[in-house]
Amino acid sequence: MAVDTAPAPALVDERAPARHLRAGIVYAVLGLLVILAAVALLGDRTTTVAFDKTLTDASWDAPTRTVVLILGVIATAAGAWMIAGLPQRWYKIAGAAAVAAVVLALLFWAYSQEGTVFRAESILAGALFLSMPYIFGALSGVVCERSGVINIGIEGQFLMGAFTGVLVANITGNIYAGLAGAMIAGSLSTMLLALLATRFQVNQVVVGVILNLLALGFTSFMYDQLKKADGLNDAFSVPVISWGPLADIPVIGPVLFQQKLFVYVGLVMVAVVWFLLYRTRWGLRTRAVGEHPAAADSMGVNVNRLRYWNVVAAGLLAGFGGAWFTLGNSLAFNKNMTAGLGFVALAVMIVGRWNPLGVLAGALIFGFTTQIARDLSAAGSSVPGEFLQMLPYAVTLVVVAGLIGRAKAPAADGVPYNPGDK
Amino acid sequence: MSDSTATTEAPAEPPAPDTEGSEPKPNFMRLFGGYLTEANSVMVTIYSLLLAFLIGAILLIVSDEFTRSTFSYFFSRPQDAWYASRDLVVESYTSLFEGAILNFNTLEAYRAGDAEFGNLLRPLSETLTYATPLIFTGLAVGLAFRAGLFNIGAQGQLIFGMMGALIVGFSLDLPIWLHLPLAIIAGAVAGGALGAVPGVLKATTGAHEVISSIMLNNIAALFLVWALGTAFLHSETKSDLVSKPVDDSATLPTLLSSLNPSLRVNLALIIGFAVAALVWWLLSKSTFGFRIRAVGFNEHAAATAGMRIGSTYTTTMTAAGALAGLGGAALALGVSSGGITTNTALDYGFSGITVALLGRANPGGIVASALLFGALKAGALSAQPDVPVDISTLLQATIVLFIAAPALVKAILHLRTPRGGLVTLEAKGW
Amino acid sequence: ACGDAPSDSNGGDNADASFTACMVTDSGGIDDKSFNESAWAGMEAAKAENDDIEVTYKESSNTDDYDPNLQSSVDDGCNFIVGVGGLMAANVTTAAQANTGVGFAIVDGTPSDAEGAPVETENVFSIQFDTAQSAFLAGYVAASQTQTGTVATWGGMQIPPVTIFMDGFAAGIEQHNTDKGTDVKLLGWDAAAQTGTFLNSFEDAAAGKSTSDTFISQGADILFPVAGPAGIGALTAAEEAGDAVNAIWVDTDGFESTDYGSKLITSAEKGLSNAVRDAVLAAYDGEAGNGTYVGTLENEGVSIAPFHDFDAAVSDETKAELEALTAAIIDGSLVVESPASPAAS
Amino acid sequence: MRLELKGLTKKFGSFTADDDIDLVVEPGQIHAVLGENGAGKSTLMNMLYGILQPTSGAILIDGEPVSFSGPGDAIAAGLGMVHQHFKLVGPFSVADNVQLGREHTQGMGVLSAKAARKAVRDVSEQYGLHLDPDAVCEDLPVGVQQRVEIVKALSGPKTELLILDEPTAVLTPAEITELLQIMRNLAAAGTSILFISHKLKEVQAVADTITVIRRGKVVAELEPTASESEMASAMVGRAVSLRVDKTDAEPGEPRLEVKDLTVVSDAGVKVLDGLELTVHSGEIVGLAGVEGNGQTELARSILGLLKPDSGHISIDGRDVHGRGVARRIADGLGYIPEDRGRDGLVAEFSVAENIVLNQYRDAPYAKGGVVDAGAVHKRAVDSIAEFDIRTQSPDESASSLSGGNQQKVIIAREFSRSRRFLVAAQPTRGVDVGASQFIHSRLVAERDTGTGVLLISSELDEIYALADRIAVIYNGRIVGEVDPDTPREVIGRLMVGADLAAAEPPPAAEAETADVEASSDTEASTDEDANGGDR
Ligand SMILES: Nc1ncnc2c1ncn2[C@@H]1O[C@H](COP(=O)(O)OP(=O)(O)OP(=O)(O)O)[C@@H](O)[C@H]1O
Ligand SMILES: Nc1ncnc2c1ncn2[C@@H]1O[C@H](COP(=O)(O)OP(=O)(O)OP(=O)(O)O)[C@@H](O)[C@H]1O
Ligand SMILES: [Mg+2]
Ligand SMILES: [Mg+2]
Repeated sequence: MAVDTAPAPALVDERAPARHLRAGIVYAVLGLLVILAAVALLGDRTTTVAFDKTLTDASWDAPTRTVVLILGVIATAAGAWMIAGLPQRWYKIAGAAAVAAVVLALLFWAYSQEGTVFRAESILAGALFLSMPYIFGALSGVVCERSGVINIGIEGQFLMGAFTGVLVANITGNIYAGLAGAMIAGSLSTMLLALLATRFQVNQVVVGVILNLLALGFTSFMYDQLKKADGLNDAFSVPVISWGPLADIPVIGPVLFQQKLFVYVGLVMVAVVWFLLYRTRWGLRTRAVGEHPAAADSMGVNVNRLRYWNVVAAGLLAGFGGAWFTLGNSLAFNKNMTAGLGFVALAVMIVGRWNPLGVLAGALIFGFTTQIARDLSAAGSSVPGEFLQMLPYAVTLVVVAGLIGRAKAPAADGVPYNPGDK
Repeated sequence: MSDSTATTEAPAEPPAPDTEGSEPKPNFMRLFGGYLTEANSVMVTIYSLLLAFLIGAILLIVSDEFTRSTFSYFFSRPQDAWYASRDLVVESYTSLFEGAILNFNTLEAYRAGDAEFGNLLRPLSETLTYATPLIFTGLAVGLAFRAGLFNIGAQGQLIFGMMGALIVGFSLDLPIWLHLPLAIIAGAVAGGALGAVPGVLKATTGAHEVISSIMLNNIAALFLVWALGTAFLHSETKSDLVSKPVDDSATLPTLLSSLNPSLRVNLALIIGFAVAALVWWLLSKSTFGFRIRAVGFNEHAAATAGMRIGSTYTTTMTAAGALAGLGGAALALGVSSGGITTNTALDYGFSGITVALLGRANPGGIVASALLFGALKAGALSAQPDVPVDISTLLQATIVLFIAAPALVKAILHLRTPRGGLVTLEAKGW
Repeated sequence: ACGDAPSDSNGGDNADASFTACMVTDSGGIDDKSFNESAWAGMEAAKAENDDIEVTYKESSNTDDYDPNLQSSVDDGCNFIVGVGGLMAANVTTAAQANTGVGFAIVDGTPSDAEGAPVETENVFSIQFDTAQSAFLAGYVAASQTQTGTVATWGGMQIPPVTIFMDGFAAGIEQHNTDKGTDVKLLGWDAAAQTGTFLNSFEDAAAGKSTSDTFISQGADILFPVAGPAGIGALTAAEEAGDAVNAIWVDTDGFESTDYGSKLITSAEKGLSNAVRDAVLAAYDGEAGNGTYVGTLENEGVSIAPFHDFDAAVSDETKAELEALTAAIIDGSLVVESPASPAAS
Repeated sequence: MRLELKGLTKKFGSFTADDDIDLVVEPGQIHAVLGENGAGKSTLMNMLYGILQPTSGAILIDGEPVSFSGPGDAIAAGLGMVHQHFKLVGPFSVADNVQLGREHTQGMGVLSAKAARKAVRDVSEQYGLHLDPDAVCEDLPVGVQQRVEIVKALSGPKTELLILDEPTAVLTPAEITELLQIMRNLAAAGTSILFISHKLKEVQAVADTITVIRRGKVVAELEPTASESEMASAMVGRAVSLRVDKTDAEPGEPRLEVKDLTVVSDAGVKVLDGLELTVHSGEIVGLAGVEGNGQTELARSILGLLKPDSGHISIDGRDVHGRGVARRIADGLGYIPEDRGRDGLVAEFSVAENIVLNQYRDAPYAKGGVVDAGAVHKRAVDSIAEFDIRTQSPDESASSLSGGNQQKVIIAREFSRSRRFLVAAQPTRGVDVGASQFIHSRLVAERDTGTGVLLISSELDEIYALADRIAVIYNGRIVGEVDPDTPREVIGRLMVGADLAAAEPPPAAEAETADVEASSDTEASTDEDANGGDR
């Protein structure tokens, strides 16, 4: 065994695989379209970027056409570089640059309309806050699916969390007790998934769909019951946490250091889940169980027990995310108030390729585009509101098709494990 | 997510002639009793329904203020609690039954000659009416399942189908034999067009069909809101957000309205049955179905055998979209022919997922579970407010839960494992 | 529903009552914090007033449920059936024509056929509201109270019962700008173009809140959400934004019906409950027939709620102007126009 | 450690995989277990290791009865196991795979990557098993993966009994030699070893005692001095011929021409690097090489599943560029995939459906887009008879067939239509003696009808038994084309990258390799490599 039979990797830097070529053409054409449109359609407009929270008077007027042209050139160049053939390791970066340039160009264009101002701080702070439910829901999904259990019931866990959060907060008069209640409710509802998936080996997608239905029926029913009693469904709000002088830093301050608890917990959880998954014994075993349960089993890991508790723990995250809808927004519970965002969280999980950092990116894309759409609509954009509301979905579609490509789920995701199976 | 066929959990036991021969001659009662205590698929379904109704009964009792109050003095007068509960449960389930299948009051009236025969059929007609779109969306999800695709986008496809059928339905001036088929086809085409998108994206870029179809659902719903506001679609006579009505020549004829005008069930039901039969034929008899099933079970082996995976994804998703689109056409040209609104589609597409899974992705099973869902919906609608709508939702969820989890039913009731093994929904990943 | 139980509290068919009034809701349940809930409150009020009236309801999940719900209400022996929502007009009309022995009412609509053409009936009572009038006053108040010179409105969905409020609100601001030479800007609704900001949801309060936050960041200091329960999002946004931002509620007096009374300058009320109650009581007396009721400032069917906590903030001058405007509207010298007004439909 | 099995029995439903097995492993003993595919060897080991629970019987360690509820208990008791079917988590690094279940932490459950890396290095240095701890397992060639498995088994805290279930199936001859030496060293140090292999020469070389299992029962205890044919007949229960009769080839016109074929993997590695190869009609060209050197990519490129980045492939004189898989199959390309479970069969389909899997659209099986079930059934009945496929009916699902019979289904699919060129990748992997004999003679018969055959096999025995010409692939290139009478060690050296000149036979063959590998050139393989598994 002295001879290492591993073929020496012959890295090829000189040639571009075919898919690079295709992507390159798409980006180059997009870039050219931006340039053409800018030349043909953009008149003498300016785009105003303002800092409304810290530097109330500061604003920056940029000549729209010039900026858009530059961005168009960047996108075209990135595309051309891909066509010409670029080293493998630059491929992702060039692609991201091209997409970012096109998106920024559109943004500059959109905000060049009369009367619209890009209020950097409000928009970014709002976007970060809006991405929170996706982060929690998708992280819950990541923990479940990394362990090999498909969790399509995030919507239901959101509802349970949203409902119970308010209820417990009202009963105890303490918002933190409410948050804990939300987490436990989320966890209780995933416990059913955990049990059915590990012990009874039921099709996990079916269980997820059923959980959503159960949660909807249960919370709606309980909501009607609670309405009869007074003071069980009053709004509670989590305080905004301001980090003293840090909060006064322009742009960064209002965006990062003057947010509600949810934002901090969300960002911390991304880091924590990432660390747990990739740097701890639990994470190693969890990923092994989701990827190749028989391998984990053969090394003495109790697959179904780990899956069970992971799914139960994931429910805590989704439940907390559910509390965002009520406690996070200072709202009382209302029937079906999660409005399908649990499914979006599911998509964010896949966009993020089952990785907490990817989830953060996906959630931010969603939060940002949602915020932009609302801001433009409020500013009286000439684009019909419905199309603006489509923005996050359309952007996700483009990002998924253009950048993310094939996302590979953990190999054993959704496959029940029977010890003794080969 | 590639498989949802019935599989046997334990290896099939080969015939064991020596034991069989020595057994005493089986008497019918023994066999029947054995059948009843065995977790075979018929009994599991029956027990699932019974268990679900039991849980539903508990929910009903808990939710009813008055009945609940009788429990507060349970120990002094337990009979109160018992009678109140019994009456509540019996009445609630009776009214669900009456709304879905047969109304006893009407039956009495009919016997007495006060009601026509048509009145008697109304609950059934409602059940079938609500089942109709579910047959289509269930097939849309089920067909994709067979190709290993999770079509979570039937909702959007149904919405597009609705719009396609509607536009042809009101904008053309044609004789009924041409107009109606064209409008129906337009629904299928529009739904198919939307369904094709996740298929094409998956085939070309590998984009996960679950993401793209969730996104398209939202886009389609918003698109409908916008479209309904445009002058082209918006009703000329009503200011509400409602579309123009389709022409009479594009309206699906009702089947039984000659008996009674309130019998709404229309031709779409028959089309649904026919399409289900067609899908069954396609899957089990055609080369296309052969390919779909092969790709769904094992895309690697299929590719090695020369089947084109990408184009199978694309065509299957297009076909699935077309099926959901037909569901949309059934709505737009049928019960909603007076004009569609933003929530005409309800959650027919999402329910289609449950219907398909419950029907084990087999056309026959899908039709059966669509009928069950239709009955639940019709019953729930007519039983309110005595049975709160949310209780009906819970009841539905519990029924599906038990049917989907035979192992659970078996464990709760301590049933025996049947000979061929437990029939269960095979769970597979994305 | 309770057999020999010694109580009739669970709302079923009361054996003692000789008159049953039934309500068929629009999509959204009877607890939608909006039309349906107000209408149901009216039904219950009628029952409270008259022991001999029993009330019940059927919820519709969409327009397809109207017919079966109306039909089963008829089958259940209802004496008077109230359909909520203009979309149900044709269905109610058809049902009324088929069941001449039963009384009907339609809220926010008039008897019409499937194509929307008016139909003469004997047994459909029509209940409508010119809420543009109350919203007009609300807009005038808003224009008088804004500090930033910018106010905002947004809707749940672009449908007449919503846009009529927004039209009236816009007209009220316009009136203030013309009369007082101010330059108050309205965000979220362009009455001329009939375009504006809509959530496309009546439930998503979180979206309502973030939309409101956006308006606040664009300088709006008075919010006028027309979106049922989703509108609560505007109130929480105002609460979080501090003293500078306030709101105006719709449909009911928000000071009473929401938890955010201290943030509400006033409300553009629509007297739906009273109108429904009166219709049921009239029907009991056999007097409903095919009458029509249009709620206006004149008959107090629509109104502007008291200022409550803001009573001191609103100047006497403004109060006097409001009274003058009310009088002008009542005597017809001032017409608040909206494409969605009952007269227009 | 002294291990004793008493009456160990395992039933799957009514099927008895292991029936009343008695077996004793003395401390420091290397105990080989032989048996046909499906004889119950792995099942037995899995019971020992706690993966399966015995239906009845007892396991005694040092005289004490033990009961393992899972592999964790077995590991704690001092057992280590190399599994026949790799138990490696693909996306994990080598270090992570090795430490799974007994992680190196720096407290609070936080992993210590350094300690894990060091542990791998230590063990691999101690035993001379070279491994990069940071390499990702799924990217490694199977031979290296096997090494990871061995290091895993040796890394237990106190491994006293090592179970090796076909550890040599995918190793190169040199690697096998080293592994056997390691086993001897371990045994000398007191470790007991249970060793399963189909390669009888290895068993002869290393075992202290041999137990033969047939149909779940112990049928013989042999001494390592027993001859190969003694062992084979004990396994099969009858005398077996280990030879394939074949005449000299009569090569005709080129049927496959591969020119300058280059394939770059997603990771940017050239897996095929300007490969050139020609196969003529009427000859079998054996492609020898250690797995993972581009064989898979070559086969997939020929079939059209993989788009080469450059180069040309001609089949039957026509450049197939732009022709899809279906077209190539229709034009007469036959293909026996190496991974039967993944690429060969749709397990849920019936035997009949699998037999027509790549012809389902052609007459007579389909007309106008409608499958003619009658024709399919008839074809299946015929094939089942002709190829002796043991199945209860053509409608039984392929998954319920044993591995050998599954392979016969694929053979039946490929061999009963007219064909110009055939790619046979690992055609007898996981197939028992009788069936592989059958497949070999069919391949030769196929050649004799004029078909060109490319035989890809990691089994040199198989190559020697069948090939008329041998091409050796290494690192995506053909590094040598030699005659079938070339000595094994030359090919062995070519397989690990030596060039042809350097690989030429030295005057005297090395003694050590010879003791394992000296063998007659035309003897059929008895070493069924069952890496592909039974299902
Ligand atoms: N997972 C399984 N479930 C049910 N039956 C199985 C399973 N695996 C194998 N069998 C059955 O067990 C029997 C023995 O299979 P085995 O693999 O031992 O066959 P074999 O004797 O090795 O045949 P061959 O010579 O073809 O390899 C077969 O009849 C097969 O159908
Ligand atoms: N989980 C299972 N369910 C049913 N049958 C099984 C199962 N596992 C193994 N078998 C059957 O038990 C028999 C023995 O299998 P085993 O894997 O022990 O064979 P083996 O001797 O290791 O063969 P090989 O040489 O191919 O590795 C086979 O017929 C196999 O099909
Ligand atoms: Mg076998
Ligand atoms: Mg084995």
